[in-house]
Amino acid sequence: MTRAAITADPIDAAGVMARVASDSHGATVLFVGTVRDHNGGQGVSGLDYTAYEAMALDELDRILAEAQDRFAGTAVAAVHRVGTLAPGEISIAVAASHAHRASAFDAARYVIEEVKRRLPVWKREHYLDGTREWVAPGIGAADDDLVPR
Amino acid sequence: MTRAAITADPIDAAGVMARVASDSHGATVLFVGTVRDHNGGQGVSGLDYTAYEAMALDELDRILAEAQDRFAGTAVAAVHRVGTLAPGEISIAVAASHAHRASAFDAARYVIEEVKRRLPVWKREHYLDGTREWVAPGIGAADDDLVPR
Amino acid sequence: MQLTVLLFASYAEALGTARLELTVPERTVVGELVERLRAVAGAGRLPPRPLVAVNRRYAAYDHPLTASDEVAVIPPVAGG
Amino acid sequence: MQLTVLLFASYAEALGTARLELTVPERTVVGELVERLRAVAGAGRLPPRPLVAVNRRYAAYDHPLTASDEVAVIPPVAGG
Repeated sequence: MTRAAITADPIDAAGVMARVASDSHGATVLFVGTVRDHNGGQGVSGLDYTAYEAMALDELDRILAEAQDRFAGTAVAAVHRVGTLAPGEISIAVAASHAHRASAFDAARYVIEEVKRRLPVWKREHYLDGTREWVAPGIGAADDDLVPR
Repeated sequence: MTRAAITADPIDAAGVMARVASDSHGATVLFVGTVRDHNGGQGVSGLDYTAYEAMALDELDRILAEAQDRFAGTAVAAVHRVGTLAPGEISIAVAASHAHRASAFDAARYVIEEVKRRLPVWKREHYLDGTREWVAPGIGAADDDLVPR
Repeated sequence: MQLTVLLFASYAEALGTARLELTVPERTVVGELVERLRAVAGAGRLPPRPLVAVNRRYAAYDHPLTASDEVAVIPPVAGG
Repeated sequence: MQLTVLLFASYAEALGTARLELTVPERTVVGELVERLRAVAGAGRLPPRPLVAVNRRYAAYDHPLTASDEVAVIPPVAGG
């Protein structure tokens, strides 16, 4: 069972949830990120996600391992999409399950926050006026926090 | 579109998520509660959920309205199951969406915490040894916090 | 006045019914209804201050009742 | 030694390629490689301290490089 994936195919969120299902886990949290039809006041018609795929897969796997370490007993899985997406399409799905809800919430939240911070994935937004632009909310400069100790 | 429901039918978690979908909301959080196969060291073969259905529906609707008030711009929906459930079956699904992830997480968490605290629903666990028992993790005594001001 | 009181789950089992008809004085408040309930067989298993809902909302013990109210005694909840 | 440097997204556009072959002295560290990169046409658009990954992990600027390393310069990320 692969718990981390980078895929060019549409993401099946229910399938990601199914990867963490267990009869001993009473709580499952699913986070789904979808393409918004606007950003910073501009209309968005779609976007391209591109990744350093080999590293993104490794880094996503490391993030999931960290989540399982921090929130003992949690099962986690995550899939990130690459390619051209329309508004409403799923760019990422993260699932976390645990016997109890607090850890399921915390683990899912940890994974998405670290993905936003660290995953080598880039997006170029397509605006309604026909222009396109790389969007970079994440960390740009070398950051010692990102270097494994 | 009904955003709160109490149902005797199996819950379709994807359907609950679909109720909060919007192209302007980039983040959706789904919480799913399922029947665990154990509790406090005892094996559980299933359980009965029973509700004061008319009030549970009203109270769930009030909880969702509170979540939308507290986390402005959030869309929320929730469905609670009643009847006899086997381990692995969904007892509750809560979905919250927002333009940004923090509010989607916070709103989903608020709803499930208030459900656990306030929703007039009871469960009787069936143990592997054939016995059955009402389980009551919630508030038992009159609590002024529960009385609307 | 006549009041209908709904019971659920462990309380319904303790009192042997899901529905009680009680005669109480006009202007009875919730707390007085709870005391009146204690005279019913099986009510010894109620906690000192059980939760009460009036017209599908949790109600304070000083909440006054009228004959048309839907009153329910609410066991410790266990939803989710 | 010869090093292959991978470029992505806005950096690949700025330098006009997704892959650079650079000749650097033995025992070059990440920070020295970044300085060497600045001589390449289009590199003026790199920030003062771009993120660098070595063998698919973020690397510190004092990390020493060998010819078999997979080196990548990482633009500000935008996943999720």
